[in-house]
Amino acid sequence: MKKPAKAAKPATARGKAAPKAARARRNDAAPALTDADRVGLFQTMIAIREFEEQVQLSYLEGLVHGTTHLCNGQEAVAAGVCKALRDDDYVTYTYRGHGHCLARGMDIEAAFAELFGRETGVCGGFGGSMHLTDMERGLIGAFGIVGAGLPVAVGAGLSAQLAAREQVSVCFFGDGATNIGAFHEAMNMAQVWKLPVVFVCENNLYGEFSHISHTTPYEDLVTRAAGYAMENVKVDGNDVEAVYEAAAVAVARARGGGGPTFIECKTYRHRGHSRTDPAKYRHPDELAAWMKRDPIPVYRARLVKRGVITDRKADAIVAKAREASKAAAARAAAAAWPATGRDMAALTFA
Amino acid sequence: MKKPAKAAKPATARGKAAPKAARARRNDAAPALTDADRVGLFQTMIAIREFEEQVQLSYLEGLVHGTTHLCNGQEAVAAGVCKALRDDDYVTYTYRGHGHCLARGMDIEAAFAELFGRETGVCGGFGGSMHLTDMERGLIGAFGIVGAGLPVAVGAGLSAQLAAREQVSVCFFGDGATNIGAFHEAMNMAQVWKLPVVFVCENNLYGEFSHISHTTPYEDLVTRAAGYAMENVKVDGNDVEAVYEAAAVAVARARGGGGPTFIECKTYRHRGHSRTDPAKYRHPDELAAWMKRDPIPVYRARLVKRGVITDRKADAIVAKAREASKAAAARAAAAAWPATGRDMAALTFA
Amino acid sequence: MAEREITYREAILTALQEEMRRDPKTLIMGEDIAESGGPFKTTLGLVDEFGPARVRDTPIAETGFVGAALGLALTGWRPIVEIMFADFLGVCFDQIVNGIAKHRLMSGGRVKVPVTIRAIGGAGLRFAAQHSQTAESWMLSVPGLKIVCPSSPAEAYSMLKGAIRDDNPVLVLEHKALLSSKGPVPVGSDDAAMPTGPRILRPGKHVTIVATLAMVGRALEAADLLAADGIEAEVMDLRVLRPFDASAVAESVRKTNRLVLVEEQVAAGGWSASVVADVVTEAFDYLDAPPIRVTLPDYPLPYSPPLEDEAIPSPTRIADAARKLMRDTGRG
Amino acid sequence: MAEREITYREAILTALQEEMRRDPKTLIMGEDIAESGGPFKTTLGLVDEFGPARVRDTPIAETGFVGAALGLALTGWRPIVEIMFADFLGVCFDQIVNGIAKHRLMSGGRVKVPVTIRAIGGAGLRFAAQHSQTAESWMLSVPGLKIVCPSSPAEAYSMLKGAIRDDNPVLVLEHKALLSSKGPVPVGSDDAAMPTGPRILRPGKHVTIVATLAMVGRALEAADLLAADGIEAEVMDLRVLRPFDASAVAESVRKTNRLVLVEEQVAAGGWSASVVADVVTEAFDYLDAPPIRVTLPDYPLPYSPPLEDEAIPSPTRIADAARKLMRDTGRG
Ligand SMILES: Cc1ncc(C[n+]2csc(CCOP(=O)(O)OP(=O)(O)O)c2C)c(N)n1
Ligand SMILES: Cc1ncc(C[n+]2csc(CCOP(=O)(O)OP(=O)(O)O)c2C)c(N)n1
Ligand SMILES: [Mg+2]
Ligand SMILES: [Mg+2]
Repeated sequence: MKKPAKAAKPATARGKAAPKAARARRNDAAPALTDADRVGLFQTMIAIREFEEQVQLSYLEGLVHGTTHLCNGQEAVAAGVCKALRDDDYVTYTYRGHGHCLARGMDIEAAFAELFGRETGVCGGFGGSMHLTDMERGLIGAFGIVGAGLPVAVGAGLSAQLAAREQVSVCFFGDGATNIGAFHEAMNMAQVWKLPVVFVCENNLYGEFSHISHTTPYEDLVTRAAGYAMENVKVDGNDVEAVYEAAAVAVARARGGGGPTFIECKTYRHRGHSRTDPAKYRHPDELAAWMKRDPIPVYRARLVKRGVITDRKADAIVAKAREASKAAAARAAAAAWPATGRDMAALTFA
Repeated sequence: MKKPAKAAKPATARGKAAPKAARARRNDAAPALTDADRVGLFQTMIAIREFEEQVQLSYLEGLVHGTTHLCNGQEAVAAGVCKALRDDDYVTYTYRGHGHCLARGMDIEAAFAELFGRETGVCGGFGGSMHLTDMERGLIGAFGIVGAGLPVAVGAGLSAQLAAREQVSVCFFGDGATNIGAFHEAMNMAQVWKLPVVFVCENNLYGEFSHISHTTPYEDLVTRAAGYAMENVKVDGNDVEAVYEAAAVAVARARGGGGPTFIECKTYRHRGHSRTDPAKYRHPDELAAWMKRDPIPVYRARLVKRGVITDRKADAIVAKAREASKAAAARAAAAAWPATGRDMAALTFA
Repeated sequence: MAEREITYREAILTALQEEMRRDPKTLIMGEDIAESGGPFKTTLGLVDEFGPARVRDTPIAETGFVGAALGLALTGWRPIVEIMFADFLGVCFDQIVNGIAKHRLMSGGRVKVPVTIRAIGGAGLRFAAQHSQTAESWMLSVPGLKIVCPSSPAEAYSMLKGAIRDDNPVLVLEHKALLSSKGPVPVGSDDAAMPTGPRILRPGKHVTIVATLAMVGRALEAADLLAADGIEAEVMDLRVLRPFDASAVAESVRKTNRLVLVEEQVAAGGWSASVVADVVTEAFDYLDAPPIRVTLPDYPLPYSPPLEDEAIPSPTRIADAARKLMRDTGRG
Repeated sequence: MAEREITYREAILTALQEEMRRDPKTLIMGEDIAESGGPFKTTLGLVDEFGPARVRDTPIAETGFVGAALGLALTGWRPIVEIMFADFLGVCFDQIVNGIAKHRLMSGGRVKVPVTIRAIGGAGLRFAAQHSQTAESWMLSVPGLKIVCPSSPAEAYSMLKGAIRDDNPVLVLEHKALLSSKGPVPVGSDDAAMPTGPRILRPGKHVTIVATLAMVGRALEAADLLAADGIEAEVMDLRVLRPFDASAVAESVRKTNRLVLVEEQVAAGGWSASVVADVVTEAFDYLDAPPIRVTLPDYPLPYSPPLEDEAIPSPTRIADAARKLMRDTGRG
């Protein structure tokens, strides 16, 4: 009897497309951020936060239908990862996807209009909050079924590998999603085929209402990646620059033919799972501790301290974003409903 | 940014049934085998081998319908693991399940009759080769869908944990099955709930016709287990005593409340995947090397050398098993077909 | 036993509680069902009474825990699983259709599979295409599976109790738009047989309207509209989708000679087609005109309120279908 | 283009080869399909011509590679996936019904999903309950999905070509009992439109018999039996299961006034029920008697030869149904 295994080196797979071996930029450091980049990261986080604050207000006005899943508290993940991407990269995400879409530059009026179910919505009102899609920005799909986006991201990664344009495919998903079969199949395929896929797990400690300890044998999800002998890294998901750095390394590895990476971002959602959830299952102390680590004020303080931004400038960014969200929501709310009585055949089939 | 993870200690899960902490016989050695046990292991392997040789003959006579998946070469796994079990333990297995059933004591005439589609079959002719079931022997199901038996074994393990009779649930599956989602969900649940489940992976290096290197990022599947922080062990699956020892340790751990274990048995099937497969995808040298390690002659030689058994006795065991298989097959072939024209409602619903 | 006015949600909870008290071999598994009582609060408080071993939060792993239910059932338990949205039946489909439903016959009838699968489905709440399906059409053809669908608190209560006691796999399809609806329920009842066929909710002689789940209420509303025109509709709740038996509908049609079917699924492959096919066989000479099916249109359900509303059969559309039938048969 | 007599298996292979030559954005994925050519040898040799990047062996991970097909399709590829046995559609069901089929409409019609799913199904080979399903009934109700089912080499060839070129998700259900059947195929044909409806294979005036896949051959055999009795059966191959359109069947019924349907699925929730429902709507006054459906019985398929044979519709059962219809309508 031999010793129990801890992890293993990947075996060389036969019959797969040849990796672009030339530039294996594997352990390179991330390209350094300029101060302008830093302000950009701050702006992105603010844009997401203000968008969702407005969603919440619009919700109370009855403009948002069904349910919504806000990402307050997790903005640093979307902002940091998307900063490391090119325009022609592909992204999949979930019902909790507003942040990812905005970080990729989705037009906020079209986003609001979609949440409001209007004709001018980014999906013409057909998708709603859980299904924002925007192909022009590589936003290839929001998946309402937990885990379902991961195999799709693997397909986009395979597409990128075959096209040899050094694109990268990123998928965002939660801690809970690492328990479902689709996660496993996707991780395995990406690793066997050495695909340029970056798996970004936003570990916010909860599924809907259940703590990770109910559903997963440990709290550090990088352990999952060890099971595929996949490169992996654990990062403070509330530190936007740390997220960016981890993502930049992973993205460079993927572009260089070095295969997939699993990034675990430790983070927390400030609100409940969805609009009807008061999140009583969380201890107030836990919430309070995480609120102190809110990625936005933390980063703002850091930028101010480092002299990258003044308080006045920061306030102006917030005010501008708030105003933009408010104005966009107002325009979206004034937009027409989608026409009824249409023949939907052309929308169903191409 | 922190270091990449290799593996992790399981976190304590909340809200699960309390493990029977009293007797954590975790790292105990396996109960030592007596010479009688050794002869028994040999007999079991022979019984399986001779059964399947007869299946092959019967096949050529047109008695076996559809397809069959033989386990020649892998007998040591079924024999070794089942030796470590109690009568009231539960077992799930696959379309390649003749060995597991026989090692648990399934009546060979009823097994033949099932393969022949006769009324006297262990499932009345309804199941066939891929679906041998025998509840009285804890043989709760053969699954034709790859991976499907694993969650079922987890359920039986949960059943055992709740019943607190210290039963154990074992599931047998192949290397290829570790790529499907059901595997992942089952492994995770068993580990979170610390269930008495033993996962026995028969790594015979191939799915149907594809080598493991096409489908899995490494060849040592114990790495999979590391991804769940699950106890695991790699063992020579062609060494029946090594398999027994590994299984006995895992079974004792499970009975004592110590949770699940993943056992990787390195083995090889002598024949093709199923009856129509000439297995041309394997290099003749590879096959030859493994044929030299055929678990049956290897063990026989060892037993003879140690004086546990004489050549004459061994020959007699083989002859007896061959005769028994032949006779059982003949009786099965003489049995009636299941009656047609019946109302099947009572067979469909209880 | 006492008749109480409770919600559909409470009816489900009460049935679970009563059956779990009655039989210590019952247990329930699902996502966020223990301390949190489930996203639709149909299991609220059960964990306090029965403990976390029998009211069990699962990982997000429907294949895993539905498959585990089969293992539990084969080894003496009577598991109940909750599928949070019926749409998610897709991720554990194999375990249901190839595993749970077939295990008994494949064993030659030698095993029992007492598994209850509760799935909460249905449209109308602006949950869009992946969270609004009742999804029964996927499984109408699955031999070995029983499917029931409660349209009222009393039905939710008795069907669930019957399903739990049944020794076979039963899918209980609940409707999320009904969860807060109220009605009289005979709580504490020990009589909990599975329904064997449709129930007539409103007798009538001119046209038979058959519906399930949330469409039952709309069919009753349509009957009110029709009554104003002097048309007496007989409204039937189909209740049982598997094993499928339309003979009670045929019987009603022998009286009314007209048939409208209201289905919250698309027309192709839905139960209404099977009802029509069977009624045509059994009551061919009694049909005065072709039955009309009022169903979802043939595209995935859109999110936007006007688009969703347009898609779901309304009382007006149902009444219009009945009126058309009256006209087509020269009674309009 | 040249008409050649080849097998259904070769027809599939030829279609794949021609379309993969034609469009470099096509690729095929599945289990053991590359060097080994697939368990049913429908991809034999493709890897030699197109290489392992475009003819790709996958892990046993149907959810994984079917989901990957969606990702490929959304980013400019035209993926084909092979599901080794149609029964395994159950393990990737979610990706098909909630993902692939809905993605376009959920995007407001802004994306295209050119995915072809080939699944090899069907009974008759003693493969028992988990390896014998054609399984189309699971998906008849799935909006956004197209389903076609070839009954001959020529159909296998042209449907598959049409499916690959189609910009939408198409499930091509092939039948394993037909793989070695031979027929003329217009190989090298550049005309590869998807079929739009049924095809009449044998004209007749007394009764319409509609079938799919392996049942088409049996329907034709039944027609021979009937001809001996002077009954002229019109045999139609339904061909397209989604989008569902029974109007061509209704047209035939307007001529024959009698309808028999032969389906290798159980009756409940199957396509034959949908055909009956639609034909009743469209041709009510032309039906002289209720249509008869000859289907699988309502239990999972048994392994034993006599039990399997008993379950599958036979030419005799089909002919008997037609004769009964003749008698019921006073022409027997
Ligand atoms: C297959 C499936 N099962 C269950 C659900 C219901 N559900 C939606 S979100 C969610 C929790 C997901 O948790 P996690 O992956 O951690 O993501 P988070 O919501 O925390 O971002 C659940 C159970 C679903 N959408 N899909
Ligand atoms: C979900 C599913 N996909 C594909 C198959 C077809 N199939 C049957 S056995 C097999 C290979 C399994 O390989 P492995 O798990 O290594 O077991 P082995 O046959 O080597 O014992 C495949 C692909 C199946 N039965 N189920
Ligand atoms: Mg989470
Ligand atoms: Mg194998």
